[in-house]
Order: sequence, then structure tokens, then C-alpha cells
Amino acid sequence: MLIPVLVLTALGIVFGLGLGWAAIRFRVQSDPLVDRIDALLPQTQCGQCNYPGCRPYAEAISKEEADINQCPPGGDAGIRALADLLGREPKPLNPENGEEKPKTVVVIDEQRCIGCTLCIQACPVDAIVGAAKLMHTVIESECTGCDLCLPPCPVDCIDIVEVKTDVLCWRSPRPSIVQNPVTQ
Amino acid sequence: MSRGSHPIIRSSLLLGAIALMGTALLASVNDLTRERIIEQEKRRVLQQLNAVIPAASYNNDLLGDVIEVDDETFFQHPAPVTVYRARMDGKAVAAMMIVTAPDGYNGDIRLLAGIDISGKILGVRVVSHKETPGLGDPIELEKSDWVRGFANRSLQNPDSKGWAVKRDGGQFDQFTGATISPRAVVKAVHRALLYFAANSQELFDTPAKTVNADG
Amino acid sequence: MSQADQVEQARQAGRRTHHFHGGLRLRHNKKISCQNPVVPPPLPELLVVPLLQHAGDFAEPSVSDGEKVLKGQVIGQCQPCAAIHSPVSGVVEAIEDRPMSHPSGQPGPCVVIRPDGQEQWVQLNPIKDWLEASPEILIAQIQDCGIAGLGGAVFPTHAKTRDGRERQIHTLILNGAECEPYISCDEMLMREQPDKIILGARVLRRALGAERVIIAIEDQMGAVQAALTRSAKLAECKSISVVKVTTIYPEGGERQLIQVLTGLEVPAGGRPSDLGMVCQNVATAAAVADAVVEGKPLIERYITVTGNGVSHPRNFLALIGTPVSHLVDASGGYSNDVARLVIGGPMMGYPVASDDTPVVKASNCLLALTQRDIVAPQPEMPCIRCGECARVCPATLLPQQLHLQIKTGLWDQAKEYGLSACIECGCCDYVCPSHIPLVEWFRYGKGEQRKRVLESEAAELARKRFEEREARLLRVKRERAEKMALRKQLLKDKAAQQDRIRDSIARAESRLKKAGEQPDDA
Amino acid sequence: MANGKLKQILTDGAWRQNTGLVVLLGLCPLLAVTNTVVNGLALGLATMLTLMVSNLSVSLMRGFLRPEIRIPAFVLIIASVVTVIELLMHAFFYDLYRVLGIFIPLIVTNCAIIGRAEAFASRNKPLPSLIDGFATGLGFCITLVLLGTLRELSGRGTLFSGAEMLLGEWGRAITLTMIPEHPGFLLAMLPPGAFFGLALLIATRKAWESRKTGKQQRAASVMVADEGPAR
Amino acid sequence: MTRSFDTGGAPHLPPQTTVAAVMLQVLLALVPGVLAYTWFFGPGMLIQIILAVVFALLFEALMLRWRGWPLKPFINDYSAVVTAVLFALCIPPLAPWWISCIAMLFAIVFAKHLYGGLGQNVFNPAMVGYVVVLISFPQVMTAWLPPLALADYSPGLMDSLATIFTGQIPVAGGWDAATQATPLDTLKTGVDAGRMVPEIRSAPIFGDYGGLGWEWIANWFALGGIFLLYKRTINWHVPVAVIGSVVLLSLPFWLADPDSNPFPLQHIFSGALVLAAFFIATDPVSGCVSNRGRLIFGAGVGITTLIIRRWGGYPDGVAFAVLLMNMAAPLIDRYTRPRMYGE
Amino acid sequence: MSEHLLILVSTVLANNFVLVRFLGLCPFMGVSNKLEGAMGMAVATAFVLTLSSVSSYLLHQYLLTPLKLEYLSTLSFILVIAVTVQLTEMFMRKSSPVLYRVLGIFLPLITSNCAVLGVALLNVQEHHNLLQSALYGFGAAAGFGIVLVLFAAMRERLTAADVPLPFKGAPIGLVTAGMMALAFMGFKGLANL
Ligand SMILES: Cc1cc2nc3c(=O)[nH]c(=O)nc-3n(C[C@H](O)[C@H](O)[C@H](O)COP(=O)(O)O)c2cc1C
Ligand SMILES: Cc1cc2nc3c(=O)[nH]c(=O)nc-3n(C[C@H](O)[C@H](O)[C@H](O)COP(=O)(O)O)c2cc1C
Ligand SMILES: Cc1cc2nc3c(=O)[nH]c(=O)nc-3n(C[C@H](O)[C@H](O)[C@H](O)COP(=O)(O)O)c2cc1C
Ligand SMILES: Cc1cc2nc3c(=O)[nH]c(=O)nc-3n(C[C@H](O)[C@H](O)[C@H](O)CO)c2cc1C
Ligand code: SF4
Ligand code: SF4
Ligand code: SF4
Ligand code: SF4
Ligand code: FES
Repeated sequence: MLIPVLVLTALGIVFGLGLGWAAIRFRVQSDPLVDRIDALLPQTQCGQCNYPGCRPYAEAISKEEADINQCPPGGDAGIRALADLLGREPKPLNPENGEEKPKTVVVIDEQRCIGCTLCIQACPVDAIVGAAKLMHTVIESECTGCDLCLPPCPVDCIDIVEVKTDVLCWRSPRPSIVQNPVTQ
Repeated sequence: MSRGSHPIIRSSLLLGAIALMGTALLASVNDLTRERIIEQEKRRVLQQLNAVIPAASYNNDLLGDVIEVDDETFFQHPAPVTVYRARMDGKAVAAMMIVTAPDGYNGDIRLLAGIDISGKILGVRVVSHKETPGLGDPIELEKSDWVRGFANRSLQNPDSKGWAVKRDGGQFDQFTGATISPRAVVKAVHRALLYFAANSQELFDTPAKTVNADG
Repeated sequence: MSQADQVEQARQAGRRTHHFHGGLRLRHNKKISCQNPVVPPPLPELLVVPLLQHAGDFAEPSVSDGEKVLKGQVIGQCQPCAAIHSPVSGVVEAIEDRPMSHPSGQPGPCVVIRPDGQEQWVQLNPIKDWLEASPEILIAQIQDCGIAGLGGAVFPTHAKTRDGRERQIHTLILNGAECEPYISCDEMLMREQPDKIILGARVLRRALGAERVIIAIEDQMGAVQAALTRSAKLAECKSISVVKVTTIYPEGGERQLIQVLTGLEVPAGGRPSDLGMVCQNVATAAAVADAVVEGKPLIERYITVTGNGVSHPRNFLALIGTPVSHLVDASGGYSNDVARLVIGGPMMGYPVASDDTPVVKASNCLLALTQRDIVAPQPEMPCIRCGECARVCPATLLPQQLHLQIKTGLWDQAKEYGLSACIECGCCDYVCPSHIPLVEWFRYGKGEQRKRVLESEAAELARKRFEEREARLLRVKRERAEKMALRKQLLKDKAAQQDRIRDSIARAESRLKKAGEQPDDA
Repeated sequence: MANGKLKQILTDGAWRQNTGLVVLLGLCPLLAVTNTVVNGLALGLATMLTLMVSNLSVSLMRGFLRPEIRIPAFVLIIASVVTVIELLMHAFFYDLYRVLGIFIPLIVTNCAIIGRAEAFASRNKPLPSLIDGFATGLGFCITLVLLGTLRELSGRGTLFSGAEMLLGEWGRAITLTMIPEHPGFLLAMLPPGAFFGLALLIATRKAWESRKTGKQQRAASVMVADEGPAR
Repeated sequence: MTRSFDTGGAPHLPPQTTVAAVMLQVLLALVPGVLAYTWFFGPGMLIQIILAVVFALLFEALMLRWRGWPLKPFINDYSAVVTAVLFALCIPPLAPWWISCIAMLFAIVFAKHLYGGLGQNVFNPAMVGYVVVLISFPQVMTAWLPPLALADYSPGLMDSLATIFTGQIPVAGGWDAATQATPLDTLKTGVDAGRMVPEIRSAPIFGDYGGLGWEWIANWFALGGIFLLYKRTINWHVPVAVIGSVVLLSLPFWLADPDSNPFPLQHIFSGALVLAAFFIATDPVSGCVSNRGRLIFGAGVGITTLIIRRWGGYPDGVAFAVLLMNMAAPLIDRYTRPRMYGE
Repeated sequence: MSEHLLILVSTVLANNFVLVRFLGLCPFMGVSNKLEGAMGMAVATAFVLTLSSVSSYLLHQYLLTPLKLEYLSTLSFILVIAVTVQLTEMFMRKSSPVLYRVLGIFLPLITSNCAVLGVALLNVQEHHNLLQSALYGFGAAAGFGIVLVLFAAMRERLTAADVPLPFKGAPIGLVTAGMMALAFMGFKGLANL
């Protein structure tokens, strides 16, 4: 009776010491998972996921605090990419967070703008330039279309426009279903 | 105590404590069950043996009265043959031989053959085999009664020509689609009989030797 | 093979022909459109000249509504790419969105011109002494005349030439292989205007600084070789050779042609100039000759109107901007059972929904097909991995795998499997027993890949700016906090000082009091 | 404890987060011992017992355990419990012990057990933990029995064969021959049959669940199908 | 005049071939072998083919219905028929009717439609069906009658029908009397029992190279295979690799010890090796896509077959070898992408 | 020699740990969605399994048996395994950060892989000696790794397949595993060389 107790207790203590030492000696540093999740998010920084930007959302996902279906700009493709990365089943976008929309940008109606700078403060990517009391402009190539600048504008001078699609940025469509009797 | 090592020591002590409790529990349960476990192990072997030889027909400690014989050329297999000897009041009654048939379809077939002192078979059981399920496995008692057909046979019944499957001109049935497995069993039992006939004296006279009871 | 060996082998181009992987032997179907000499069709009532005809951006219109234009006058400017010229003299009726012969079928800005029938040319500036002129001048002339590759890709010729010059090419290949069934415009051109092609070849050779010129033609092109050789001899040009290559689709693709001529492969992601070669279409060469020697801009081209869907298939020398319906009328109209109208050949061409699209620089063929030619659309079945597609793929890709990867969105794998190396020749599509529209998938996949690159660039930019902003806000906040703390500290200090003052005052007072009391007590 | 929460724990463990069918843990015993109902049931009960005891003890100790030794401590606790069960089975259910063999000690590595200890017991009070252990064990047990039924029935046409190992001699009586003259479908008893059987169970469960939550699921399926062939 | 035209995709040429045509070609190529088979083993085989085809189409239709797919294009693609015929060629001609039923259930439902149907299965459906019944019903699956030339009993059409549907064989002594071990089985058990190959081979059931009759059947299958090669329905890589690897691997064994190892030709002309080399291992769906991959795949099939024949528990390992290589095919594909143009 | 070969053939093919003996199924199903991951898992498992097989053998042979504490084998083996895994992790992190980045995430999963404890227990059951234990552990891991990698490659192909909805994901994975087991039935009898 005594021997087994002694033996295993000794084992336990030794292992405990070892593991405790290991845990302190090799604490896990920054989580590369967050980077990889963040890389899959569209970086619109719109906050529709209920986090203040894409990176915080990525952190929340990696801690399993947020589900993977909360980013409307990323849409189904984004969710699938996340599901793939995390080895989960894809699921439809959570409608509470919004819905997937075509990409837009905003323009400021320069006639009506009073130069209040409120939109500049709201823009998460510094895509609006202008100084106080002077007319503001959106740098189209940097606008992510997050629409965060709309609510603060006191004179509603910011309009959403769809990103121009002309022949130049035309892409071949996904081969259609119609030809395929299999699916009719 | 430095700031870093304090929790380490604490957690290792805690782990030790858990180990201590666990082991204490285990040790006591082990104490409680040890006897019964040994008992059970014995009972299983006995059960197997008793399927061949009725418990009433002997009164020695069957499991303690064991020898192993090695005759690779005769048995055509390197594995030693274990022989349990049944005695009634010290008088030899029967021998249970665990022999191996080397020529099964998928390798060895281990058999228990009980032979009484007159050379008559008390019974045969397959201990382990790898024959194709559904084809060669009717040699098991669970699958068919075929193996009961050995009871009461002896070297004279049938004669040595008859100790073969029917397809080879003998007296034992083969199975539909499978001749190899029954052939192997018949041959092995026959060999056991021959060996017993030739060596029965020594078989009973050799002093016992403890072997692993595990079949 | 070492670099030097490769260059050496490339210099041997045309000595003997080699093979490329895969390819198809297709029914030729060219004879029907080669019976008659090439003529210009009657002048159409309206010409519609799209402002997007080259690889690159839209041209800026340089004329306005109602303006009168002369034949050959620049009507669209596009800096890095080539200019667009008026094909006739007449009046600009409108500048508006019209169908413009684009695979998308989408309309785009076009200059609509009503010809006045005068055929009045703008002042032309030929380079008469082109043999003396510097290559830069030649290249500039090519650019001013709006020459672009007429072999299909309409890549601006001046850019290609300049690049070739810079990269020290030794061989100019003139591509007369015209491998697609039905199309015969290059063949007719080589038959009828061999001198012009040879002239163009000499100009281009000079502009490029190439040592020699190989004109590659199909071995089924009857008299063409003799005609070209004779013209070359007349021009006393020894550096031009005419090579026949086996007729097997798509030996006209520049990479395949180079493989046939040299046995070498253009490196993946590279260009022919990596092997010291440049490939131009024969019609491009003819256009260059016109441009340099006569000063004429590119306003017309040979086009084949053919197929069972038209009554009299033939070739035309059509003005850019001529509506294709006009060409069909000129070749006797449609047959009754016409079903599909294709711009380009049967393998690589794209169908158009209506015939009011114009001829553009890229249009080499108008193919009118009947129901019989195309058979009812076949049901698409799942891929059975039979490998036919891989067997015929001239780029030695695995189309079935690419198809699957695109379908499932495995973009990284698709890239690894060489999606971008697909030349969209359609061989795989043609042989697929499951009738999978493979090329459509590959075009979609390429577009999607392009989009993904753009998106990830945009996302990267947004991420960077977001992070910068966060950092800035943080810094501002910290600075503000520090300032606050400082101020607080100051306030506190002040308060403490005041406390101390108050204390000492109180102490003083109490002392005073005491002192005051003492005298009282005393 | 509120009734609702209790119910929640029970349904979660036994059905919604069923270890074998949903979380896909503890697959080895699930596939290895389910050639008959009785084997499955026996191992299921043993696992259930282990889960309950380990959950309870972990919950009781949850205050003391530092993160770095949490897992080793759980493992120790579980291993002790399992060994006790093994010893008891060796002594009192000898035939079962032989049939289940190495899969009794392997209960230790059934990830579901550590999983529950980590995810539930180390964060909850003893009673809910005990119930959670019971529910999870029950879910596992149900799966084992279902798969056992499927395989035994299709493989030999019987049910509860070998019940005497669990219940003693009178158990022989409850062995049911459901399909007399069953020719024996060996595949069901062999490894491939185990995999196929579990696949069918999970697919059936999925189909059932998706019928229940029809609309939401259909949306998901549209999304998934979009990935599939052009259609 | 504006007209509107249809805008189907390129290429704008009539399609060259269809899936159904490919499958029909395979079926056509099987005809000589099937006829030879009937010649040597009686009409049972034809009945088995019909049975298997009926069950295969039945399950195919059921699955298509369940999945909401149109029946017509998929029933008409004949792929299920190919599966069924290839399966039927592997089983004893007098096997009971339900063998086909169970095998086709596993082949068509499990191995094919659960994976998404035509073209998407990872495993060869016919071989899955065969292996399932082989391991489940070994007794039935090893009940081969000897070729007609050796048989005391040669069943006619009606007898075969009766046997297949009742399971009773009209022979005194029942199945035991009528059936006989196949050449490969005889060889295997003989070698295991320590007998010499030449001695074993002197049994009447052996022919010049393989089994009596079997070798001729194999020849006719090879003829069909060559037709497929000529038609470019299959590539040479797989058949050459299968047969080549068997020869190369068995030759040294035979040279070293001709008494306990059969001559390479013996290996090739017994069992299902030729059939497999031309018709089964060449299944495009479950095989490899690149030529290099096909060579590896074929060699794998050959080598694994030999290993199983020589050391394993089954007299012929072709079916298992094909399934094992099916397993490896996706991995092989990953590592045998051909060099692309300019790379 | 041939006896050792036999152990390898048996553990890798005829009695493959995953497909025939049903050990290590959770990581088999769980870490097989991506080929790279599967390869990492295979390598990491091979290492740990061999190591822990040997160390648990030593523990059993030189500590438990002499003290007649065989009933503690499960308990002590699992401890040994946990520590082996931890030490491997530490060692790898220290000596090869690159390797650690690739394999690190799989290491903790190995502790709860039945195959590891299974090998330790089977070593005892089958009375292996030191070399045999090592081979047995390595063979088991090789068998596990091979089928895992093959399985992962197949599952990657399956992502493109049009699997009926209820069978998407785990069920078709299990069907595939069943098919693999079916194919491995062909190796039956191979271990009786
Ligand atoms: C896969 C397979 C497994 C077999 N397994 C066995 C077996 O386990 N036992 C046996 O006696 N015969 C087995 N056989 C059958 C033998 O190979 C041989 O055909 C038979 O024993 C000859 O018997 P017969 O002469 O009665 O036909 C098996 C055959 C095959 C194809
Ligand atoms: C400097 C230079 C740059 C080129 N860049 C491109 C390019 O970006 N994209 C392109 O499609 N072709 C480019 N080309 C032209 C190709 O080499 C090739 O001639 C052209 O794509 C037409 O080939 P194709 O009709 O066979 O597709 C370039 C050529 C030169 C000389
Ligand atoms: C599949 C394919 C087929 C082609 N066939 C021809 C052809 O028959 N004739 C031709 O001039 N260019 C053909 N091209 C275009 C050539 O690759 C190349 O772009 C052209 O010869 C370059 O000349 P250009 O810049 O003068 O157009 C083909 C391209 C591809 C991808
Ligand atoms: C050359 C060739 C060989 C084939 N071999 C098989 C085969 O061995 N087994 C089978 O089930 N189907 C075979 N098929 C048919 C078809 O590919 C098969 O049913 C698919 O696996 C079903 O998706 C073959 C088809 C062709 C063209
Ligand atoms: S919802 Fe907006 S902020 Fe959130 S992750 Fe998506 S794009 Fe970024
Ligand atoms: S400009 Fe407005 S919409 Fe665009 S990124 Fe900034 S805040 Fe978002
Ligand atoms: S030709 Fe069609 S069916 Fe054949 S492999 Fe290629 S894509 Fe698949
Ligand atoms: S279209 Fe692309 S993939 Fe198809 S054959 Fe041509 S180059 Fe190859
Ligand atoms: S139960 Fe065996 S690995 Fe999880």
C-alpha cells in the first residue's frame, strides 16, 4: 500500500514541477491565428460585426468569443474562408449584422459641405481630406465604403455611390446554370 | 521563495496530492479485487477445460498439473504443446493438449484436445484461429457443431485412413467451399492422438511445471 | 539548357519545325471564303467607331458632336496606347454608348460618323525615307497611326516594338499561320498584298533592330509561300524567310508558334522577347507598311465573312466602324437557318446577340453559323476525369483540375496549377465529352483572380491606414492624457502649495493666537 | 437549479452536442466495441460512470487548479477512476472485461471526458457538473447502443446477444432473434461496417435536424450548394 | 435589320463526343471477353450481367430521384452499366441473385452517389461492390464451377437461371461436388502447403500459362483493351504499368525459386489481372489525372496485387489493389502535376 | 529480422491501427481536412508515439513490474505520455522553432490520441521487449500517418464533390474511412508471413 502511494505521488510531484516550469518558461506569445484571421477579413472597418474594426473582430474570433458569420462585407465567401481556416462548417451570414451589398464608396457633395470635420473623425481609414471650415473630399481609392461617415454629417451631404463598373473592369461571369439541364 | 517558483511548487504539490489520492483509492480497490481477479482468471481456463472434461471425473488441481512438450518435427509447429493432466486420486484420467495446426487457410489454428487415458477423445475445441469468417470459421463451436464430431473418436475409430476430410477420402465432413480449415483441424487432432498413444506414460510422469495459465 | 544554348537555339529558328504538346486537327473550312478577290463593301450609311479598341484604357474623344471630320483624322487619343482615326470623311453624329464588339456584349462610348462620300483624306505624313529614319521615328509613326496587333490581342504595336528594341531581339516572327478554321483574311492578304507585307516586315525589322524575319504560314496555304518569297526577292531582302508549319490548331498562338519554330518554350510568365523574338501578325506588318511608307493610319482591315449562315462567304477590306450587318448584306445576306453570329473564329471567337456591332481593329472574322453547325446545346455532365482535355492542352495544363479548383474556389491551387498560363484556345473545351464550358470557367477564374489581387491590395491599404490611424489616435490620446496628468500634477502642486501656505498661515495664526493669549495670560 | 437549465444540460449533452454524432469525439470505442448492443451498452455505462465521477471531482477541485496543471490533474483523476472501473469489471464482469479488452483503459483518452472536465466541470458547481456528466455519458451511451443495434441487427439478425455477460445467466433469455435464418452479413461486423454505420447515423441525424430547422438550414444549404457544381 | 442570335459559349463547333459514347465504347470493348467467358463457363455470366445492370440502374434511378436530379441524362450515360458489367465479370457465374443486389447497393449508392455521383467518386464502384460481397459472403463468392471442358456438370440457360434464383444446384452432392477451387486458389493453397509450383500446375485446371480457359478469356479482354487504346479511350500508361510491374516484380522471384513462385505469365493470365489492367485500373474517375500519376497508379496496382497474391490472405488481390490505389490517387495527383508550358 | 518486419507489416498494413484496430480515430477524423495539417500530425505522432512507447515500456519493465504495481499501468502510462508530449514540445520549441511552428499545434492533441495509450497497453499485453516496443510504436504511428495523409488528400478532393447534403462533412468522411478499411481488408493474412 505504501509503495504505490509513494511512487505515484513522487511521479506526480516531479511531473507537476516539470510542467509548471515549462508553463512559465515557455509562455505562448502573440497568437499568429489572429493575423491569419485578420488577413481574411475585408478590412472595410465598418464595425457591422459589432467590433470596432476588423482586427478586433479577428481577435474575438480567435478567442471564440465571436462567431464567424458576422461580417457582411466579407459575405459568404469570407465566411467560407474563415470556416476553412478554422476547420468549422460554414454557415449563413447572421442577418443581425447586416447583409452583403455590392461595393460602394461615398462622395461628398462639395456644394453642401460646411467643413465641420465630423466625417473626418468618423472615417476609420483616413480617406477624407479637408481642413476645418473648408470643403472636404473623399479619396475614392482609399474609401472602403464603410458608411461610418454618414451619420455624423450634420447636413447630409455625403452620398453613397456604387463603384463604377464599365467594360474595362468587366470580368467573365461564372458559367451559368442555364445551360445545365442537370440542375433545372 | 522567489516569485517565479512559488506557484510551481504549489501546483506540483497539488498534482502530487491528487496522485496520492488517486493511488490510495486504486491501491485499496486493487486490494479488494485482487483475489477475485485471480480467481476469475483461473475459472476461465478451467471453464474451457471443463467443456471437454467433466469436473466430476478428476479431483486434482488441473491448472497446477501442467507440462509443456516440445516436438517440432512431430507437431510440425515450433510452439510448445501445453498438456494439462487430469487425475482422479492420483491416477491418470485424461490429458488436455493444446496443439497448433500450422496449415489453416490463414495461419495457425490452436486447438484444445482432451484425450482420456484409453486414447479416446473426450472433446475438441478451437482456442483461436484466423480462418475466413463465413468460410472457415464453422470450426468454432459457436458457429457450428462440427467440432463435436470428434468426441469418442480414437485412433481405431476411424482407422488412420479415415482420419481425413471426406474430400480426401476420410470420414470427416468438410464445409461448403472450405476444405482447408477442417483438414487442418482433423490432421492436428490426429497428430495429438498419435502423440498421446506413443508417449502417454511420460506425459503423466513428468513432474508438473507452472506455466502461464493464459490460453 | 544554358541561357547561351537557348539563345543559340532560338537563332536557329525555322531551320526545322518542331512540335508542341496537344493541339487539334480541325476541319479547315477556309476554302469557302477564298473563292473571290477581296473587295471593299459599299460605303455604309453610318459608321460606329468604338473608343475602346486596344488593350488598355478608353480613348478620349478629340472631336465633338456635329463636327466635320476627314478620313484619317484622329478622333480618339489615348496616350500610352494607340490613337483612333476616322475611317471616312463625314460628320460626327453623336458620341454615345453603343454596342462595341466586346466579349462582354456591353455597350461603350463610340463615335458615330455619317460619311459624306467625299473620301477626303486628312494631310498624311509618310516617312518616305524610312530606310534612313531612326527607329524612334518609325515607332512614333506607328503609334500616331494607331497600329495595334491585328492577330487578336490588339496590343499596341509601338509598345511591343519599343520593348523589343530595348530587349535586343534578333528575330521577328510574322505570324501568318491563321490556325482557326473558317478564317482566311490573313491568307487572302498574303495572297493579294505580299509586297506590302514584305515592306512592313522590313520596316518592323528596322524599327526593332532584328537580324531577320521569319514569316510562318500554314502548310495548306497553297500559293502563299511562292508569292511571299517572290516579293522578298523583289525587295532584295535576304533576311526574310518563309517557313511552312504543320496545320494543327493552335499553332498560330505565339507561344506555340515559337515552340514549333525553335523547339523552345517561352518561359512561364515571360514574353517571347525573353528568347530574343517578337511575334507580329502579318496584317499588322501590312498596316505598318501603310503607316510608315504612305502615312495612312489604321482605318480598315481584312475581315472574313463566312459560315453556312451567309449566302456568299468572302473576305472584305472593311472600314473600322462598319456594322457587321452591312457586311452580311454585302455578302448576300443570311441564309434562312442562321442561328449564331460569332466575332472571330469558331474556337476563340465570342458570340454576339445582335448584328449591329461594328468592325473593330480586332475583328478578323465574322462567322455566321446555322443550327446544323453547332448542334443543339449539349447537356453539361460532371467531369469524368477522362483526361482528354489535358491531352490536347497546348499549354500542358490539367484543365480538369483547374476547372475543379475554380469551381470550389481553391485559388491558390489554381494559381499553382497554372491558370494564368492558359491561352484560352478552347481545345480542352472542344474535346470534353462532358461538354463542360471549360474556357468560360477559365476566363471567369482569371477575372476572379485579378479581382482577388485588387481586393487584397485594397484591403492591405485599408488595413495599413486603419492601423496608422489607430496608432495616431492612441498617440494623441496618450499625449492628451500626459498633458492632462501634467496639468493635474501642476494643479495638485498648486493645491499642495496652497495647503502648505494655508498651513503655515494657520500655524502662524495659532502662534499669533498663542502669542496673543500669552500676553493675556501673562 | 432552475428546471430549464437542467433540461438544457440534459438535451445538450444527450442530443445537441452528442459526443459521438456531433462533436465526433470518442470515436474509437464507438466504432470498436459496437458489434453488438450489449458490448456497446457496457462500455457506454462504464464511460458514463467515469464521466460522472470525473466531472464531480473536477468540479469539486475547480478552485485549486492552476491552468498549467489543469490538464494533467484531469488526466490523473480520470485515469484513477477508469482504473477502478477496470479493476471492478475484471473482478465482477469478467467476460465483458475480456470482450472490451483494451477499450476499458482507453476510456482515459476519450477526448469527450477531458473535454467535459475542461469545458463544463471546471467552471460549474458540483451538481450541474454531475448532471452534465450523466447527460454526456447518456448521449454517448445512446450512440453506442444505436450503432450496436444497427450493426448487430444487420450483421446477424439478433439483438442483445451476449446479454449474459452483463446481466448474468438469466440475460441469455433476453437475446432476441429478430430475423431468423439471417444469413449473416459480415460486413456489418467488420471495420468497414462500423464506419458505414456511424456515417448513416450521423447523416440521419443531420437530415432530421435540418428538417426540424427547415428554413435556416435551407439557407445554409443554398450557400453550400453554391460551392458545388454550377447549378 | 436587327436580329438576335443565340450566344452559346465557345467553341462554336459541334461537340466531338459524349460521356455516353465513351462508356459505350468501353462496353463494346468488353464484348469479346464476355463472349469468351460464356464459351468457357456457360450462360450464367450473361444472366449475372443482366441482373447487375438491372440493379445498378434501379439504384441509380432511386438515387437520382432522391437527389432531385434529372433521370434521363444520367441513366443514359451508361456509366452505371459499365460498373455493373465489370462487377458481374468478377463474380462466380452461378452466384445467387441477391449478390448483385447487395453489391450494386454498395457500388451505386455508397461508392458513387454518396460522393456526388458520376465522375466524383473516389473509389471504383465496381470494385467496392465486389469487395463488399467478397468479404461478406466468402462462401458464395468462392463457389466457382470449373470451366466447361473439365466439368462433369455444365449448366444450360435454364439450369443457371434456376440455380441463381433458388440457390440450389441440381447436382448430386450439391455445391461441394460441383465447385472447385480456382487456379489461383489452388496455386496459393498448394504453395502454402509446401508443394512445388510445377507439381501444382500439372492439375488439369491449369492451361498453358494461366488457368484453363481463363487465359483465353484474358486474351480476349486484352483484345478489347487494345481496341480502347486504339480509340484513345484509355491511355497506355495504366495497362503497361500494371502488367509491366507484375512481370518485373515476379520475374526475380521466379528466377530465384521457380518451384515456389509462378512464372510471370502465369500471374498475368490468371485471375482478373488483364481485365483490371485494361478496364478497371483505367477507370478515369477513380484514377490519376497525369501520365506520370497513371504510371505510378498502375505500378501500384500491379505490385499490390502481387503482394496480396504472394503473402496475403486472398488468392487474387486485384480488387483490393485497385481500391488501395484509389485511396492513394488524390495524393499521387498532388505530387505529379505535369510540367506546364514554359515552366 | 523477419519477426521485426512482421511487426511493422502488421501494424502498418494488416492490423492498421486506425482502420482495423480502431485506435486514434479522433485525430484521424479531426486533422484530415488539409493535407499540410495531416502531414504535420503524422510526423508529430510518429515521433511522440515511438518515444512514449519506449518510455512506457521502460517504466513498466523496471518500475511497475518489479514493484508488482501492474494495476497502475494505465495511470502511469498516461502520465508518461503527457510528459513526453510536453517535453517534445519544449524541446522542439527550443531546438527548432521552424518545426515547432509547423507541428506545435498538433502536439497537445496527441495526448488524447487513443493510439498512444493503446500502444503502451498493447506492448504490455503482447509481452514486447524494448526493440519490439519501439518498432511497434513506430509501426503504429507509420500506419496512422500513412492513412491520415491519404485520407486528407482524399478529403481535399471531396471538398469539390457534390455530396448529398446530409452526408457532407463528417458522414462522407466516415464513408471514405469505411472504404479505406474495406481496401485494407485486402492485407488480411499478410502478417502470417
Ligand atoms: C478469400 C478466400 C478465403 C478463404 N478462406 C478459407 C478458409 O478460411 N478456410 C478454408 O477452408 N477455405 C477457405 N477458402 C477456400 C479455399 O481457398 C479453397 O477454395 C477451398 O478450401 C477448397 O475447398 P473445396 O475443395 O471444398 O472447394 C477461401 C477462399 C478464398 C477465396
Ligand atoms: C513591352 C510589352 C509588354 C507587354 N505586356 C503585355 C501585357 O501586359 N499583357 C498582354 O496580354 N500582353 C502583353 N504584351 C504582348 C504579348 O507579348 C503578346 O504579344 C500579346 O499578349 C498578344 O499575344 P496573344 O494574341 O498570343 O495573346 C506585351 C508585349 C510587350 C512588347
Ligand atoms: C490560341 C491562339 C491562336 C492564335 N492564332 C493566331 C493566328 O492564327 N494568327 C495570328 O496572327 N495570331 C494568332 N494568335 C495571336 C498570337 O498569339 C499573337 O498574339 C499574334 O500573332 C501577335 O501578333 P499581333 O500583335 O500583330 O497581333 C493566336 C493566339 C492564340 C492564343
Ligand atoms: C475506361 C473506363 C474504365 C472504367 N472502369 C470502371 C470500373 O472499373 N469500375 C466502375 O465502376 N466504372 C468504371 N467505368 C465507368 C465510370 O467511369 C464509373 O462508373 C464512374 O466511376 C462512376 O462515377 C469506367 C469507364 C471508363 C471510360
Ligand atoms: S464587419 Fe466591417 S469591421 Fe467587421 S470585420 Fe467585416 S469589414 Fe471589418
Ligand atoms: S469616406 Fe466614409 S465610407 Fe469611405 S471609408 Fe471613410 S468613413 Fe468609410
Ligand atoms: S475532357 Fe472534360 S470530362 Fe474529360 S477530364 Fe477534361 S474536363 Fe473532365
Ligand atoms: S483553353 Fe487553356 S486549358 Fe484549355 S486547352 Fe487551351 S490552354 Fe489548355
Ligand atoms: S477516442 Fe480514440 S482518439 Fe479519440
